[in-house]
Amino acid sequence: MNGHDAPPTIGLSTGPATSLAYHTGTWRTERPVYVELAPPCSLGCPSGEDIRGWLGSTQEGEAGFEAAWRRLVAANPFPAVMGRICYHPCQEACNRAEVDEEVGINAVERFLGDTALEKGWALPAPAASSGRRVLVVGSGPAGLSAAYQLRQLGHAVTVREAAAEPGGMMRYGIPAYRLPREVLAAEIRRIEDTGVAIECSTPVTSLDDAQAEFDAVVLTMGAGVAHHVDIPAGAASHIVDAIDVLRDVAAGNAPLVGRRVAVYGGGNTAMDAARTARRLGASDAVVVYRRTREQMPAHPTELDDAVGEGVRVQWLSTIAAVEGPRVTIEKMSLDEEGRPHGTGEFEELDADTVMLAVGQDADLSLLAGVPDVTVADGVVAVDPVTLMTGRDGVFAAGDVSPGSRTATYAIGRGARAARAVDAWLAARVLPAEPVQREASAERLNAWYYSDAPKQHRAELAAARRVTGFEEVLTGLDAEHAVFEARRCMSCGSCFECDNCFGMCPDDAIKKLGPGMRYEVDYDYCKGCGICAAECPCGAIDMIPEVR
Amino acid sequence: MREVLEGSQAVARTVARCRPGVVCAYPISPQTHIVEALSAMARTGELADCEYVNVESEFSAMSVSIGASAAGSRAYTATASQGLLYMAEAVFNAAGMGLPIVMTVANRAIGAPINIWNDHSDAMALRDSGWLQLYAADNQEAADLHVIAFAAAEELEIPAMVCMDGFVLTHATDVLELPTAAQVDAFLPTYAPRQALDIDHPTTIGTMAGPESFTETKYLQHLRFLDAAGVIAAWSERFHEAFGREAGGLVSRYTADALERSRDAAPADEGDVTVIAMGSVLGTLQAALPALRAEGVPVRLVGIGSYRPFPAEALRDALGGSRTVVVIDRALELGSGGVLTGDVGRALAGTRSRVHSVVAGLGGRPILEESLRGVVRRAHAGELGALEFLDLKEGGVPVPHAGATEVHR
Amino acid sequence: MSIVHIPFLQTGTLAVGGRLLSEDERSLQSQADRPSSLTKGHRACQGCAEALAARWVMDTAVEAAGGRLIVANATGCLEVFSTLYPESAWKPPWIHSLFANAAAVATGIVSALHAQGRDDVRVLAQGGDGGTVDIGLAAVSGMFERNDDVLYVCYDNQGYMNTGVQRSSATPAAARTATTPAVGRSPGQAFGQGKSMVKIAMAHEIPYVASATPADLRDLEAKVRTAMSMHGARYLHVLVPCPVGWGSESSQSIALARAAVQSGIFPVIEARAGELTDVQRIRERADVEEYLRPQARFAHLFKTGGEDALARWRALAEANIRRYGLLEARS
Amino acid sequence: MRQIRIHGRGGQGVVTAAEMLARAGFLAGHEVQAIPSFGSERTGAPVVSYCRFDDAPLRTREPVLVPDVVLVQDPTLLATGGVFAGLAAGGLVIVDTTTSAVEVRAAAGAQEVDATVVTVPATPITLRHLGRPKPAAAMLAAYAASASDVTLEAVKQVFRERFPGAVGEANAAAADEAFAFVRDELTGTSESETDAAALEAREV
Repeated sequence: MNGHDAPPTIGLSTGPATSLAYHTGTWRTERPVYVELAPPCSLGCPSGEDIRGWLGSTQEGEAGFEAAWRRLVAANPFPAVMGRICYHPCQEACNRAEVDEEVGINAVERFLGDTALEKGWALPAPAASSGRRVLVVGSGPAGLSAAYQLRQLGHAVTVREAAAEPGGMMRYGIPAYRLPREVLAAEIRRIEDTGVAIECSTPVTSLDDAQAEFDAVVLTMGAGVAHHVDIPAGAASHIVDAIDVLRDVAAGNAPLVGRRVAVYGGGNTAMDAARTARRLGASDAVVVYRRTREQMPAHPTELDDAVGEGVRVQWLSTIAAVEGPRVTIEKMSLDEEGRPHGTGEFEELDADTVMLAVGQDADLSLLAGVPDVTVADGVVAVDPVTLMTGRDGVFAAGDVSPGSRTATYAIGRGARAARAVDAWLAARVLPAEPVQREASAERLNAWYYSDAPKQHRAELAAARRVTGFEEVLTGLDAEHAVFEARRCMSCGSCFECDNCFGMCPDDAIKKLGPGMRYEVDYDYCKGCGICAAECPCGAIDMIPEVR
Repeated sequence: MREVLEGSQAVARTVARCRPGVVCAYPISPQTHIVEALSAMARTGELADCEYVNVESEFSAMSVSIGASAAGSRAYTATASQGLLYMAEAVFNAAGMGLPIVMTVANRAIGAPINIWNDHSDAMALRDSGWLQLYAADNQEAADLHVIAFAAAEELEIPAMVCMDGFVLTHATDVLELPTAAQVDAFLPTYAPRQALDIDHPTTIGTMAGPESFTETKYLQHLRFLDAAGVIAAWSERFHEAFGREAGGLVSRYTADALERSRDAAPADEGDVTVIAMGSVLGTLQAALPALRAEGVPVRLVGIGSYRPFPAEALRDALGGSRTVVVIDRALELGSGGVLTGDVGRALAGTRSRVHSVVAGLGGRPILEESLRGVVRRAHAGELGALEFLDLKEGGVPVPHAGATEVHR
Repeated sequence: MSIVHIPFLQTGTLAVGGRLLSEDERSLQSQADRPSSLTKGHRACQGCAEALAARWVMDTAVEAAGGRLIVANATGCLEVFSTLYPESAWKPPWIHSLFANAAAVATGIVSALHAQGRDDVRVLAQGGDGGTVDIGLAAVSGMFERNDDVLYVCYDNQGYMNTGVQRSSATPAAARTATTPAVGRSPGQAFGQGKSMVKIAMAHEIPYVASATPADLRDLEAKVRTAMSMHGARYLHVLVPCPVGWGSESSQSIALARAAVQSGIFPVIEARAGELTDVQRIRERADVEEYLRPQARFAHLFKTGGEDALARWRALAEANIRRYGLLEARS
Repeated sequence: MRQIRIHGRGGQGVVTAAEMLARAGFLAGHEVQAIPSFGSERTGAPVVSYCRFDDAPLRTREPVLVPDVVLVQDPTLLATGGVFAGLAAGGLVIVDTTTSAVEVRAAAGAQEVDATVVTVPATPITLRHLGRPKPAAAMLAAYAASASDVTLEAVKQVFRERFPGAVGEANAAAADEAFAFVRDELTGTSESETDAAALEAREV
């Protein structure tokens, strides 16, 4: 080697970015892995909506609305309806409550539902015909959900409804001031447009006949029969079932209830009945409930709305007797376990009508004399996975079967029944619902979410409040709906905030482009965990390297 | 044009004619007149396209020079003594990075005790810093050496110190002939660094070298340093051709009779007493020694022009086997002897020369002609010890007699 | 702050990016084609905030300079982990000379460019707290007072981490280091020592002084851009948590920077010509404990006898909050 | 070779005097060398500088040990000793003073030294012309008047070159007056120790 000709830079200088030759990934003992976890909203949604997904599409604004709606109706064909009447357990579960307050999921759902109706968006076209025919008995939320999903799967579906109009409890149990009839009708019509045949005033009276005509039958007759309690009552007493009143009102036959109405019960039906009584001319509507506010089964917003309309509630009270317009009330007290007991102390209440809203029973008349369909606890017993009754090819969902008696639950079970029927028709085994890992609040890094301008949030809250009152009839406008959707933290699912990409000290995250998310460059990732710690939505796990 | 000039002015003007891009310095005696002059020229525009940077320390002066040189500009600085030591870390660094900075060292003693006068302790302390060290015998050579220093340093990509005796040269006024701007432009190639901080060709300069590459890095630097001797000699030769006068080179030879400097002077003979020296004492030796020849003392004189790289081969050639060698040394290696003597001894290892070390002129002690003659006489008589201190005041420090000492207080 | 506040789009200004952002609202670090001036393959420790902040700073400066930036780097972790021969993790022209001289080397580069008539190339110098606040202070101060056209960036990890975690004059009170062990009557670094490089820089009345942390990328990018829009001496002081030196989890480097700011311990400020011109207000007030507890160097504060030191830390935070108005509403 | 030593105090321009003398000598055709006092002298401290003229290039860097000429810019230095030290036999001593050569010898304790002493009130003359106590030009003019190896014109020229404009002219005027004063002194119109003939003999 000639020193004069040797590069003067040996050991001193080198080319740029030559460090790429050194793979620091060998330093790693833990590796970051992108995960997709179930958000609490979806886990809490009985309808099984991909809430995070459709909120995500909504976030994109106008351009994303239809995609959002399509993601929504994949699980629930009634977004406009449910956007009004759902008690939104999703929001109770929402992790954002830990940051400020939960995302107004229900309001956005209604916005999407209304937007779809306004734009006339059609439900997806069904799959190719399977050649199989399925009967759905009853056209409530469970029935129509099952019918919709079965039709989507390519089956010919007929819905038979005993009542004159379809909708079940959505039509006959929920007053129009909460759910305008044209909204319900439009969403049902849209299901019919996919090819579902709905035959009203057509009670099904024989399961054998039905099975002879159809390849499978789904029972969704609901629980429209009022439960009765024994109350000593005089002949002149005017005692009616609340559910009948609601049904009559819905059918256009408003009954006379008088000036003073007492409603016995503490559920949502009791609230609807009391509010309906007010609308039927009662100046004094009193809810008599055995327990306390905290124990009341009615949704708190329902109670608030009722009280807001002048309904009074007598807590810790039972109706002991009714004699003409005179109602005898016994005061109750709670024991240590929270059960009410009579105190022997009585008072009187004047009521022209007493409405009983102490619960509803399943309509099981079809099953009389069908021994292989078991009834337990007043409902049809089903296999918990397949929802099939004791009789082959006969399934049940909704209020007639076990479980929560809410529309959202009914929609979810209807859809589940549809998948079960589809599997059964194809002689497939329906897998159990997968157990999903939850994106719990402690996985999140909330710091990144609280940058919303405060005045914007205040405006939004005001806009959201009025959505509870059908009287006002104001939903979110597009701007507010988008803003609200953007409050979604996308728990457990990467939403491409770029934190991992930007905050990697080792430049070891590749950004793959819009919608493509990221990829860890394991050649260089040292496994420090900053990406996981700073991921706002908890979508990165650090897992031990196994070498 | 022959003119009367202070050494510092001569150096400053010559440096300016080498067209440095950046001059950066921190004042320290006896370097000040050089940088004062350069700062003035930068202000007046006489030194065009040049940034003169005032800094807060010698360490920063060298660091600014490093940055400037790495960015592709010809960089110059000047210092002395404590200032050289204060910048020492950066001095080594500049050499390690191969940045051909040129620095004037106005040689001065190192404290304590603090002493502002001339000797070679400062530059000697940094003899292994990886810089070329070129020593000026007089102010003419001090000026000329800067042109050679830029040329050699840039060809080698090794920085160069031009060492000139503080005060004795820097503050002395002589009749000089400076290279003109046109002459320098014709002589000195444009600075074209092989590596620089270039946005169009980005490089990383100043990496860390681990045990697996450090030895090789140093070995290559060593090979380049070996090449340096030839490059220095070649530039001196070119200078002689271009300007018609002696400057630079590895060693300076002097004629046998009048002790006039001449590259053509014959080597010494075995029987000669040869005095080896470096810096301005060579002039005093030129003046002092001819009288000895009249006395019959066969004295010869050899100057060291390049201390780093040390010109062992050229020195042996000039000595021609001279048996008695006297090194007039301007720096002391405590417990050992003259610093230059060590290098001479290593160069003459295995020869039959006997090397005497005479430590002279520490801290500005005037080197008197008669004292030098005495040393040579005694060497010739075989009475000179291996190590002696010129004009050492045995038994303490008496009050010096007026006029013969530095008593200018 | 000069920071651009973007509309709330699921996340706001505090995340690196977001798929909903328009092109002009994106941080540089969110861009797939960012310069990555300090690229992969460097040998910084896991979770090194200095490596991260250096890329952020450098990328922004490179972009602001139109790709024409030269960098001078002091000795220290940043230099060692990025340039072990024959590898370099740097993309711009980059030079390392010594520990104490990055500012002076940068001055040399600037001077050379000026002499060459190049006004299209910008110069950045950088170092750790040791190279800036301690050993390099003279050169930094000299560069400041001459108002040389250099952006100097100090990555402050509060100690000599490169050499094994010894105390520097940027080490905070009570912190345990290898030379301020947590033993004796006042364990760790003594209270009342250390200096504020930000205030020192401001005292030079240079055109621009700012502090920042890796807990706020957009603020940091905005400050680098602001600095790069100006000429003369500019100083940016970036707090960079060091998992090794601080005894913290490698994943917590950004969280600790956040806690330092939100507790009031590290004021994030901007100053021009010596005048304080802006202060980043505390957004979600944190107790100093949130900052201190995850760091092993402060473990003794949470044992018996540490109460007094903890109280003094709270007082330090309170003093900053008062002095800089960190809790005042933005005007 | 002619060797000159200049005594003065820091601030009086002793270094300048040596350099200007060298320049003037160069104009007179000599090889020249000026070596200033080295060091950190502060204003008021005693300072010396040296100058050499020769026909051949000057090589030595030895301080002037045996001066042919001594210039003393401040008479108060006489008493500190050393002014006459090493003076070559028959040397010339020029003292900036308003007193006489006799008094100068007495002050220096050099009554018996083989030397020619010339006195010149260089500082008063310079103060009149320049307004500042920088008597170098007047002293060099006194030297020019006392010896033939530099000329008054050369002295005036080097000061005019170094200090263009009024300062140069003031120095030249002071030089003229000092030159005239010394010439008067040497030709017997004022007190003198020697005569022009003696000085001619000392020419280099």
